[in-house]
Amino acid sequence: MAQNRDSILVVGSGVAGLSASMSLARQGYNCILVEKAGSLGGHAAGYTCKAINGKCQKCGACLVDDLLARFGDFPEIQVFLETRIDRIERKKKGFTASLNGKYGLKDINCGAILLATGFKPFDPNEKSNLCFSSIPNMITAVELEAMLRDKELPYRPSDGRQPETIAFVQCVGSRDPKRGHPYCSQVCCGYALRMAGRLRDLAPKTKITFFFMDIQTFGRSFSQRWASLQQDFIWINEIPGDYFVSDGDRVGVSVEVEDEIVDLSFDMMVLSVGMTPTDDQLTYQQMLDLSMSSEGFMLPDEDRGVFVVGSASGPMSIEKSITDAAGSATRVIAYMEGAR
Amino acid sequence: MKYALFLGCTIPARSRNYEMSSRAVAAKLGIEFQDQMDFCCCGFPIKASDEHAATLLAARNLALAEEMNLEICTLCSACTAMLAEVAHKLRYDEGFREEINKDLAAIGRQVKGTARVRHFARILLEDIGVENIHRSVTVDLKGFPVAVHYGCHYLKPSYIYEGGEDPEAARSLDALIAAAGAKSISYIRKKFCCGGSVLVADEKTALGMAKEKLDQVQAAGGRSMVVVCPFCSVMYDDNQKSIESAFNVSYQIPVLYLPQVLGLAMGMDRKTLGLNMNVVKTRKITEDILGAE
Amino acid sequence: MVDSNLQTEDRDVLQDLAERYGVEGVRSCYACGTCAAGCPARRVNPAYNPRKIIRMLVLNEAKSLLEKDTIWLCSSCYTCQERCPQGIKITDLITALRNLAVQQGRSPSGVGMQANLVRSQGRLYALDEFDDKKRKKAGLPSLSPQIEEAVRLLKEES
Amino acid sequence: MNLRTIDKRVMVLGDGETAVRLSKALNTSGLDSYLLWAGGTPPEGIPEGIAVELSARLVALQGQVGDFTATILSSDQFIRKLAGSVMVAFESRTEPVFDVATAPMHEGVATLEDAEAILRGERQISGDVKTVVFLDRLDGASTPASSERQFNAILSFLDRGIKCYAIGCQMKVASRNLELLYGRARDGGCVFFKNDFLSISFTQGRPLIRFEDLILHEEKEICADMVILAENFMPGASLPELREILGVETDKAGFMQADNVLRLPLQTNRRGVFVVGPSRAPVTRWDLDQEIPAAVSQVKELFAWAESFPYEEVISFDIDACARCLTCFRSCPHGAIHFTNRPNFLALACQQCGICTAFCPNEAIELRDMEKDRIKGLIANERKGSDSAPVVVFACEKSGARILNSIPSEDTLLRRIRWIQLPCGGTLRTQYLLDAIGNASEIPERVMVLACHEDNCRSGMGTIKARATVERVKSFLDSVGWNQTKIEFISTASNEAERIRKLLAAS
Repeated sequence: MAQNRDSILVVGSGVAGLSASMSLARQGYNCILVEKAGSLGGHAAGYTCKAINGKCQKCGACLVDDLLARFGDFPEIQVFLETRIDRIERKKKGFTASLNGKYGLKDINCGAILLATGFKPFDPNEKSNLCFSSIPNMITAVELEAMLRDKELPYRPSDGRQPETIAFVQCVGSRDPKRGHPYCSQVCCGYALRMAGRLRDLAPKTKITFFFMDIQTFGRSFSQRWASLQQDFIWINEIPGDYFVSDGDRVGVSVEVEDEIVDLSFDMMVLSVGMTPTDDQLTYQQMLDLSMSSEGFMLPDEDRGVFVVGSASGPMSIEKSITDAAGSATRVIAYMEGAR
Repeated sequence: MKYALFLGCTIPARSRNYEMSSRAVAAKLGIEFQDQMDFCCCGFPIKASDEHAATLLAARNLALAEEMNLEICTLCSACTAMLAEVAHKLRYDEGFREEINKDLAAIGRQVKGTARVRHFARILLEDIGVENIHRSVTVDLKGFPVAVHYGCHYLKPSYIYEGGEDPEAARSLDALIAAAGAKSISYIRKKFCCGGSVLVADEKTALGMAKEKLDQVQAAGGRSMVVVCPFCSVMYDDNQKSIESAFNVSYQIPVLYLPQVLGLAMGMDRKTLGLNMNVVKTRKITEDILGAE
Repeated sequence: MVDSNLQTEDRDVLQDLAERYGVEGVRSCYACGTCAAGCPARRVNPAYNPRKIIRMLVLNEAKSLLEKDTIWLCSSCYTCQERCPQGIKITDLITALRNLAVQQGRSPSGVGMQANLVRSQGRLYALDEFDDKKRKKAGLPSLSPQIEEAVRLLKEES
Repeated sequence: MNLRTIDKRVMVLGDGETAVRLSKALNTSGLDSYLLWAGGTPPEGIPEGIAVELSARLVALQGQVGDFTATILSSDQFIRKLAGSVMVAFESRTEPVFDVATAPMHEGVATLEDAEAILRGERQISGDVKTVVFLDRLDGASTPASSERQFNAILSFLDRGIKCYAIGCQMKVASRNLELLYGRARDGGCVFFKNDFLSISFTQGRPLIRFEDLILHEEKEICADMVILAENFMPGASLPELREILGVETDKAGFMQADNVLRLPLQTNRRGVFVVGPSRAPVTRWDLDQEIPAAVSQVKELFAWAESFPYEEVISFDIDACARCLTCFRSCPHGAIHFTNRPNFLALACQQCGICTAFCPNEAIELRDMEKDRIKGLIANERKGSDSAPVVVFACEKSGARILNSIPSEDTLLRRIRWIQLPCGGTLRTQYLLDAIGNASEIPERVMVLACHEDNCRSGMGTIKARATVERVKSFLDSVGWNQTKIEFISTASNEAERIRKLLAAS
């Protein structure tokens, strides 16, 4: 039944791209899934499980494995790995996209385009007062994810030692209109709190401090858990100003606490980096004549067959990306039916 | 390479060592300074009480530079920021330019908005280059440990300095110091302000701010400080004794102007560089580097 | 009846600052604390705190802010302004507040003295003969003792 | 391919905007929907072609996806309706957050809902209102959904030239454009205070709020014309009853989707029963805009799946061994066992977790490919000499098995283990563990059960069941003095390969 219809081009194979293409395939549409990396799964494939003492914390990271496990069953989805899109041309009906990658050059026709190009974790070098590149034991939360996933314990880049005191700094690159990020990234409080819980589970003596503005809801049982979280960790409702190397290899900060400026230092510091537009965004905006949302992400042009799904459209959790992907499938199909 | 040298108020009266060493180093590197007797105060000292008046003074200086058809080279960071800020506004804000020109008309001048302002250190780095400076070095400073102090207005507010460097990760002075063969040490609070601007309102706070930095320089093993602004020099050099007695500490850290260090590396003598005018004695440094004269 | 201790102003100073000095967006402060944490003056003297200054403006307490004289403790280093995620021009704001204070006759004596010197001679320090002699000795060119044209410019202005 | 004929009508349950929008979206996408409307007057904006039952209440739901039979009490009459899917789309209930509201309500105190009614012009403000104070939760646990309502109300009040203050503990802005909305409220002149403590009194008939400004560290007080209390989103009033009728799990707060990521986005434990919008969780406008079309996709995908589902049964049932004890009916997490005078297994509802097979006291139920004998064979599967594996692993296909499957076949680790994949940890039977110890050619050093982390079981209770089975066997073995084999229960997830490798290598 699918043969007579145009295919749908899905760009990006993270949670949103995988979910959207499967949703479309299940509803009888052929998809061409293009991924620039060498494997499917996007960012989430690199995240750690955040269960604490055998209890799931609903981070959703393992959902990408679940999606990948089910992904094998779809002949309707044609996958191009290590492939980029050089050009997209609008035709009288649909589009022609020029693919360039592992399988050489190839022009494909499609009836609609779903951009699921995801996000870029905020690069802390952009916020230079963090002195990210000159402080060895300051890492991003993305790096911590990989550490926990691959090594199960945190270690200090400078000497491989396990840190006894760790500080998380929230809102790094989020809620930052000056740098073009006038939004809460929605996921950072969730992943930071969950990873902090996991760290304490793995190494109970670890002392963890949070620098934060407002803790954003994560998960539904937040109201029940907030009280105990306040006892588990040290909470400083401030964002530090200066960041520096202290005592040779520790991370020092100057911060206002109780109406006084103090210097605090930690074995390791984790920056809870937010979600920002990908480097490719501008290319796609130009290729498809798309405008930008007030939060700085791509806006779709659904009347003309271009859809933006998942975190390519703005910060979004794994959970919301899956919902968004399903919702987009409905809109894409409505468009395809209308165009037919 | 010719620039209109803007000395401002403080340097010609109180920091002749800075002026002497700058002129000497500039001459050595083939930089020609055109003096302009009619430059007035940059405007900075009056900005706090009347920003418009300050702006007018800056604009008048810029008008003179435009007439000379030369870029302004500043030595004082406060002058740099004051002039650059107004130059920036004049260049991009037409309404502002018209308004200023109305006032300037009273003295028969006008600005086009083409004036450019750069600090001497930046000219050294950008127009002469680290390589050329290094080539002029004749005396081995043997990696003498120096604590570089950028100060504030040399870098900030960053938006007025087009193509300037990131104030949170400034490298220019470190690069110049390295080119001279000295070693720029790293120390905590390197980005902190000297406190000079607070002196007029609250001496204790101002001295406390300078102390913060001297403490860190001392802790990090800095044997001298290098500055590019007479106000910073006032705080660290002229006031070092006051800080020592007010807070019961002891530093005796010589504070040199950047061109003084460069001049030493280029083989210039103490007199040429005005090193005897620095308040904290610099003799020990020059002996260490040059041997007893 | 006074509605609250939050409303002490008849005039909206924030609007004034925006119109006359172009300092906008003060209300957008969400009090993250970055400004105060990195402030070198605040570290030494807790009486000064850029976040509190913004807070007082947001709470419409400009009057008591100007009375407190703490605005004069800012060293104009721009650290806060460079770092503020909301892009509030904090240092420029302080300058504007200082101008307002001066108009109300409130400023440290040195500030007025500096301004008067500049207004009367076009420079902060008049270069008298004594200076000139010293400059000559150091091989430096002599400069005009004062700049009449600048004096005239500021007279016309005020 | 055999295609089933399934009923593709969608029954939407609701009492407000969500249900109306959802019905329309389903219709636009070519699905028949009808609305069980809780109210007595028909909703506005329902297009022709969507049937609406007024004053309707679901009292029973039988069957499975593509073939549900609903018993409905509609305007005092029982009616039966058929549907292929059921979507719960009630609005949430709101509850003021402060005690002061339940005390004799002062006329200067209103709830956010009251304030919204005033703004819509449905209610009059008494007197001249110049200053209002919004009070949010002070325990830090408010939601983006409630922030959104509060910001919108603030903006409307500001538009009317009313001075606004807002006091709360944590400002929740984790939703699309919410930070920008918060910024507009601030820029528009609303002053926000953060605190977890305040006091309200009434002077000269007006509310007076006292608290500390935590930035200035000064005591502040505001005498307002009106105090507006934020409201918590609570599960809709009909949900507790509906939960029993539908047999679906709820989260801790009672919202009708268990906090289980494997149910995302809108599914429940009962296949074909969906939950959308404020019945599922507190949602912002953006969330709802995502969920409505997502619901359409989800149900269409499910129908397509159901149509192509093969006729063969996956459960085999030995009626002679059945004691009619109802254990299977009670233990099925998916509502897939319908009990008349014997259990009937609903093939389309069954998610093949095998929990019923493990619970059945008479071992009357078998899951295809998981028959006892087959598993016993796998356990006993003899290997010769040094190839004999010292570790036997039972691994759930969602977690442990995914890790084991990802180990390359040349890895020497695999030589040390023999493993059996389970469709769910809950399938584990006591007998399997005993067989692993007793019937193997050589007694293994360790027997490990790798199931999903608690609360991450697709079937809700599989992990708990597996853990209990392991504990029971362990205590039994302790009582008989067997200590030659270490038996462990380990919970894990598919992305914990490193941890599981370490555990396996440690033996």
